Amino acid sequence: MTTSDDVVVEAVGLKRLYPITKGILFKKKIGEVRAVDGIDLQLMRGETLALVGESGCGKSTTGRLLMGLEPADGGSISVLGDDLAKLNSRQMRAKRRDIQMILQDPYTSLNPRMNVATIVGEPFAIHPDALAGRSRSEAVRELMDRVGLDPSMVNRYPHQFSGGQRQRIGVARALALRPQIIVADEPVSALDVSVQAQVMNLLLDLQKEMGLSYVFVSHDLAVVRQIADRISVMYPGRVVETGKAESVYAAPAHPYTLALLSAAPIPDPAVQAERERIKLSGELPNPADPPSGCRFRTRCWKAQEVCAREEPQLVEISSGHSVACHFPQREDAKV
Amino acid sequence: MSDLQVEAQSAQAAGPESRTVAADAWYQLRRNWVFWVSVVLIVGISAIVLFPGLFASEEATTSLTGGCQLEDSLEAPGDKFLLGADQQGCDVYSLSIYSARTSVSVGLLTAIGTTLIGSLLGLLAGFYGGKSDSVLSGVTSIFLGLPFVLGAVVLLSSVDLPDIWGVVFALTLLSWATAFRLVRAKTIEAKGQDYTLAARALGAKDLRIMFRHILPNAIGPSIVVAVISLGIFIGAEATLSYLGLGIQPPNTSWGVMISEAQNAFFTAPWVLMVPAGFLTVTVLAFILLGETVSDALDPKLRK
Amino acid sequence: MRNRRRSFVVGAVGLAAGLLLTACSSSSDSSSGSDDSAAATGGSFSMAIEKPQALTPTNCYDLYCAQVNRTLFEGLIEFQKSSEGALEPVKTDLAKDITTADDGKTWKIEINPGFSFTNGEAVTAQTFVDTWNYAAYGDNGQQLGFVMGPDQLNIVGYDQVASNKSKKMSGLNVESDSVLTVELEKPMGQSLFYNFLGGPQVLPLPSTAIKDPKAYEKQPIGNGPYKLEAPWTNQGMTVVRNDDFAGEAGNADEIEFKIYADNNALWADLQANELDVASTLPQNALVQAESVLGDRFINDEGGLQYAYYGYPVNDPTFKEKDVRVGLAKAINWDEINDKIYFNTRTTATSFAPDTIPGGGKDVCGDSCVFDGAKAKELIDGAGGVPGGAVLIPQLANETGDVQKAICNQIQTNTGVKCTPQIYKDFGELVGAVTGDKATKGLIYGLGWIADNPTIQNMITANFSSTSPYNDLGYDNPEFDRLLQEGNAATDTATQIEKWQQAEKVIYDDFRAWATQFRNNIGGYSTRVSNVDISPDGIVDLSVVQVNS
Amino acid sequence: MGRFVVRRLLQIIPIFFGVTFLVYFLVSALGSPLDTLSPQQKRNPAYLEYLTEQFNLNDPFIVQYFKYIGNVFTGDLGTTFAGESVTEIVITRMPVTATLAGTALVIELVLGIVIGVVAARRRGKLFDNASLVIALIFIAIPVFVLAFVLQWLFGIKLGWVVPTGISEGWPLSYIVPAFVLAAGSLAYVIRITRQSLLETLNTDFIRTARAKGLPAGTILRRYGLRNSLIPVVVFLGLDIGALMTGAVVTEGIFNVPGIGQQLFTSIKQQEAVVIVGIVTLFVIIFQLLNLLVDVISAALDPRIRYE
Amino acid sequence: MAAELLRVEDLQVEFVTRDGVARAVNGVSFSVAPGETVAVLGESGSGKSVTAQAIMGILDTPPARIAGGSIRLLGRELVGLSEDEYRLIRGEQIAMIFQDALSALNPVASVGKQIAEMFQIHRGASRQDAKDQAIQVMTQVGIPAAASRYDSFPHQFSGGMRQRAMIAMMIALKPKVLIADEPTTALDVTIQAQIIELLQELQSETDMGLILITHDLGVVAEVADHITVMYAGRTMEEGPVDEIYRSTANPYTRGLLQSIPTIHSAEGRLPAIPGLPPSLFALPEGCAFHPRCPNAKDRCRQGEAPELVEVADRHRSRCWYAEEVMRSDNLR
Repeated sequence: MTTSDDVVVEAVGLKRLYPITKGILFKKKIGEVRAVDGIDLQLMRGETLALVGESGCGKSTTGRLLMGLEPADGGSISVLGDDLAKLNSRQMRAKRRDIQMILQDPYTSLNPRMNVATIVGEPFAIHPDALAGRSRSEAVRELMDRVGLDPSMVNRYPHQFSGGQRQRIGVARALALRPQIIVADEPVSALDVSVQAQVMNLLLDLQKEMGLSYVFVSHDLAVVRQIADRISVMYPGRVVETGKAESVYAAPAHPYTLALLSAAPIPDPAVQAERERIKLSGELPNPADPPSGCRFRTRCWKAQEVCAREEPQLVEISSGHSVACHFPQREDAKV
Repeated sequence: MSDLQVEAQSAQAAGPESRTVAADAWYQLRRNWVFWVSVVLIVGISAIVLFPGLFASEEATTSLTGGCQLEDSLEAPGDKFLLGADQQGCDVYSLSIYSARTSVSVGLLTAIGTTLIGSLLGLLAGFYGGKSDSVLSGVTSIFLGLPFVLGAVVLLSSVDLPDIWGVVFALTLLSWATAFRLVRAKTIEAKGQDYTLAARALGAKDLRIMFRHILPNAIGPSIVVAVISLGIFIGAEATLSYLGLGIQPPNTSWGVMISEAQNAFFTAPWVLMVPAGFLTVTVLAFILLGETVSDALDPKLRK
Repeated sequence: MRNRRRSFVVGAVGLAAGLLLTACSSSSDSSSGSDDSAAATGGSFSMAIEKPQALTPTNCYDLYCAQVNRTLFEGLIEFQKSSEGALEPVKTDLAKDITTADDGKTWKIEINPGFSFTNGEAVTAQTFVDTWNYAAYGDNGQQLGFVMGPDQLNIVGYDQVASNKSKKMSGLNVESDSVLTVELEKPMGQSLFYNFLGGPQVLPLPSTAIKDPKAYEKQPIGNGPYKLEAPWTNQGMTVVRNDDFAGEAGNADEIEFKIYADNNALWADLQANELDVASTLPQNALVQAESVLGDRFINDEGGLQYAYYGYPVNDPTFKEKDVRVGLAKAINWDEINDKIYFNTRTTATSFAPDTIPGGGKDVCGDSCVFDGAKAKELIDGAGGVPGGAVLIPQLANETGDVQKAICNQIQTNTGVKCTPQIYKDFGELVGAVTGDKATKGLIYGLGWIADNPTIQNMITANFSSTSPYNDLGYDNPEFDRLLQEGNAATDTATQIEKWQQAEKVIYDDFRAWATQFRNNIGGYSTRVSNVDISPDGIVDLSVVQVNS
Repeated sequence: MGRFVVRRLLQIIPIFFGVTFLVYFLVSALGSPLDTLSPQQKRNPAYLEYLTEQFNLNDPFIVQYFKYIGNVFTGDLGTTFAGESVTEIVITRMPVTATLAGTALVIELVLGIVIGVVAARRRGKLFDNASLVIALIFIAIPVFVLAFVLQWLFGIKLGWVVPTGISEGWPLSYIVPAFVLAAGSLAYVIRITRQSLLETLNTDFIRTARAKGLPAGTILRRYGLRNSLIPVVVFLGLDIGALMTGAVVTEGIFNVPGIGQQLFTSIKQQEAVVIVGIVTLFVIIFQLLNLLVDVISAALDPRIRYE
Repeated sequence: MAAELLRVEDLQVEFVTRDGVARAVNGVSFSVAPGETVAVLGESGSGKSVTAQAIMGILDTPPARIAGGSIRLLGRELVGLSEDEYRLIRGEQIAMIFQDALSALNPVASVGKQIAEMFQIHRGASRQDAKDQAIQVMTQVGIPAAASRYDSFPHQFSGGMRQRAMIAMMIALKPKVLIADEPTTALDVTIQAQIIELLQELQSETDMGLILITHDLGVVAEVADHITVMYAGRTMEEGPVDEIYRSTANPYTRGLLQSIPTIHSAEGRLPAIPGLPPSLFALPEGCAFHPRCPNAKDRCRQGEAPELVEVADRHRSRCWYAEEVMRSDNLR
């Protein structure tokens, strides 16, 4: 197992609250959306941590908090040993060379007015020392090559590429500064299935070659399965289950994880026909007004009176596998 | 956009020949006769503005060199004066040609001024939001709340600026708010786009994000609007001249000519109709250009 | 139209400003040549006016209220054309006698009984005393109260009232219901005193006007041939015949005054026969007025206004008289009159038109005769115009046609560069010639609207060395002396002669010359006849006949 | 919504102060109103003193401004030199301008939307291009030229209407000036309607409506128009402000005794108090109209929720 | 399976654009029987949505037009029907739900009214009557407190509820055939499952035919009876769902199936289909899929495209080597 020296990102008690204001002349806060409500994360060198959950659960916000793109309202984040909150803006910029991001929508994440050379070369414009003696166009061509794009296409504009190619451009841009950590926010969810696999393979290859650590944000447990070493399942603002991937897939302990796995369709009619699937009723609670106690209780078939009263805390149920539930699933649950 | 279009487009996107927005627009414009009419007109007007000597003789516009004899007052169009003479006996055609520069300059300078000021402030307000946005937007409401003619009257009577600069100043001050709103809205839109987020993730400074990423994406519509306003401003100058507030003699502009021509409108309509014609055609050319270009550029309307 | 008083001049052909002090012209003027002997009465017609600032006579500062008040009020003096065509002040039906026993220091005014306001209140001596005290009282804020004060009537005790120290001028006394006496600070000749009594600001006001001026202003009550039956509005007002009027009654039953903000609108209505009488026309109508209206176009010479140009004394540009005369001779006023004004002005050869007693003579002579070649010769002979360029002033609200034409002619004929120079308002223009930073090469030009029909009034303000309005800085002791001698003369003929001599002095110096007199122009519809504009710009509406 | 309205009303306050201060400042920069008096008027020291008192001319500028504003809050917009109440001028003239602007608005609305809809349905065809060019010609012709030409044509040449004034009442006396007033904005209404309708017709919910089997007319009215009218309403709301100022020229030429004509006269006479008074009023009306536009937009589009 | 409800035969849809004519749909055939679910599968740009819109008669014409083939609904030919006639069929006999319910619902009309409209326009129901029926349908599709949500607007609904409302609107008149165009793509997994279940329930209640347009092979596996796989406007393979999954006879289908990650698949790389779908304006010679095909041989690269050949009962594939592919080891 990894030692604590190998922790590249650590978040403790992370919070992000968006105030809800009201008022005629002077706005006063009447409440808040608790987008991220006290979560702990650890990312080890070279591993992939997947943040999984449905839209609105706070997983993307967490990604942006880790990137320092939004200020945390509570808790701390340390990236390679530096507390993000304590960095000034110059240091923060320097930190960008260590931690980078791949965004979900390949159509909006590339500036339509810039050609590929400019987009992929922009990191070097911002951090000229990252060129390390190469010319910028050399560096850009290298990156293009590495992500599987024809370097001769550097003068084209984003709209001249397909979704998968655009996502590769986004990956190239993120790699330019040779970061150690990449936060990938739903990198393949906007892509067609066939292309999805191409991009996932690219990410896997890159990780192997460059020893990258990924925080992989996704709603799709099937995709996550391919890449994750560890998984944290989120339910509005909270991590409800976290553990090694094999362990979570093999023995999901939280009813929500169970339901997510169960809802994921399996492209095999034979298997589908036999599966006993758990269908959750209702929808995600409003994060501005979460249910008392366990937030999942409103949709949980196991919910009892204690769930409304007491919020369950993450409890380790096996090595490295924790769950926040009053009635965790037993080992033998099958999906 | 319908899925149908997405399908058609993504199918195209795969091919190397897929087009830029500009290329698409150009394709559409190429087949639009209105666009070509406006282009031809603008080329003609530009030639008149830059080289009036090619079209008319300056001598016919001043009494120092033999033009403008009072005895020719209100001479009808004919051999001596192609499009007639005005009350002072000046050749209306030559005068219109030599007035073009002032009128177009007012339009051009005002369009540039409003776009620069409006865009810059709009960019700042949209990007930084919060207090600076509230203050700037408040100031904008004040200017938008100030009726145009009134504002111009008050400004032009209280600010003593020479010739066309006064008019340009007043028009700019009263019109920058439109560009401001447009750019601000576009900035807010662009600011929320992922590519801006990506730039921030790379550690780009605010200035870089504003000018390299947001501005190029936010300025488009305001440039189209600037083309349209260029025409509108030329017309506005004429209105101010009509109210006796615009360009002052000895400078001359179409507005000044029209204003002076009112005297003889019913008996010598050419004195009014010729500069009014030049003015109308010029204004129309710019508006048509702006309208057709903006129509062609609007992806939401594309089939 | 506040500042138009002297500035109508050069370009403005729009509604001329108020000829106030001569507001009433003769209602008994039989010389106006009404050819239908069977004077038709009855009917109604409309007349165009601009919106008056106020109708209350003591606030009546423009031609339009003067025109309306002409129908609503009967004063003490009105003007009539003499046999020579000059305007002279004469007593109205209301005034029985106006006399002085001490060479003009104290005046006794006796009025005829039987006149009353349309609300029934009788017009008595007390009425006049109250009205005039009211007008003079500072806090009442009446614009024309100054007529009782210095340089004007100069009634004893005015200062006290104007400064709110007293409510009553000690020089005004009621002798009886029909007699009042007026004591002046300085003696005044009869014709001048009569002239002052001809203005609307001395018209009688009923007591309600003084008690509630605001309500009164909305619907003034007068003592004239017509009365206002409803409050006036922004669209205008309608007056109907006052059947109780003791004087000569008006012809029409009803007169509607339509308010126009823009003369062009007025012209449009006149052409469409929607408007019956107009005593002004917009510039753009002049060119076609005659062809459109035919003999219904009024274009009468002899308006009591002149335009002039002058050379500021302290400007070395105009040191040489040959330069001054040369520039004057370079301008063809007849042609300007023809092409720019369409013959609605008359080229002037003196400062007084022939409608003023002693006016209409050629005082200028050769200097005012256009001769381009001679002009150039004179200027070149004098070594050219220092600086080589001159400026012609133009007020911001003028169209500038004349200035352009003048400059074109100066440039064509003499080669001296000439540019119109625009001034925001009257004050700025005066500043440009009188201040320390006087503009070099500026040919000063304004105009004058007569306060009363005398040569003295036409030349004193602009050229007397003691006048605060002598912007040119003209200072010739000879001129001052002749003017004073004329003022003091008791005999009218001597008086006129002295004034004419003074006028001649100005032309000899050629510091200034009158360029044009403004004609009174207007028109009327096919529905009315016997429309005539008096030299002071007022139409006598009582005699207008509505065609049946 | 109620809160929103209150907040917007409160927002008008700083704008009101901003604009009035700006205008008052600029007008004051013109110099003392007494400067515009002719020398003969200045002969009356009592009158000058009265004016000085009346307009607080001896006070520092800022004091003058607040005294003026103080009066404005009591409904007193000041008086003219002749002592006429500006408030009264406004009250008597406003209905005329409102009628004129209202008529213009109706012309814009009806012609603009009808032509805009037809142009959208025939996008790129002759009607579309022709309506564009013709509408834009109306923008391009200076309003006073158009006014003269139409006045001459309908008032004098054809004699269908009285060339000027409002003697024939509504609608005969208002129709030509209202058209002149509306002409400039008409093109915008056409363009916005057309553009917005085209956008709407390209949206997914129109396709849904077709899939539902709704008749084409119903789709256009219930789905297309209702959704496209929002930008039109926003434009028209702002345009009322423009119409009222546009009235300065139009009312002058057609001799319509409205507020614009008063302004025309006051501008010529540099009567500062009237100008400031009317601008103040326009600003308030303009702001209230903006508010109204927001409220109407919210009514048309339930997605817009203020506060 | 009883009689056919809908039969699409050799459907051809062209897009006439300035770049030339694109065959968005090129000879697609399939049929739907009562209670049957036919899945039309393919990547973006494969022509599946165009097929759906062609069936509904809501293609944007121009630039699209039906260039050939026939669409028969209960034996009645729909191609060439006038707009007025077609309109009466839409919503009544055949209806369609869309991917993004938020943009597919009129934002300014209340959800309830948009549903009630169906009864008013097609059935001439009174306002009140339509409302009652609409509320009933809303309840039927599982919108809680339907009566009180009748006046709510689409933006006030959650994603799942909006899709339910959409379904309610489209099944209101109990159409014979319902086309669902990517009905769950925009939704979260747990909601997806709810919607799929709802569609299945409705189908079993009314015995309607369901055409499911999707790119999600997982969903297909769950609900479809019959599959049509499209690529570049053509049917690549079609057949009963089990047959397709068990013995794939087309390399494209196989590529798709293999590239899908599942919760049961192993960690690490998946065999992805290399390359990109071709432009419809520049289809490769020969088999359109050959540039991406691992099995491509010379024959595939030139000459005629392969025909759709029957490889088993009701199972057809467009591949020169269909039998070979079928025989080779299947992934699952």
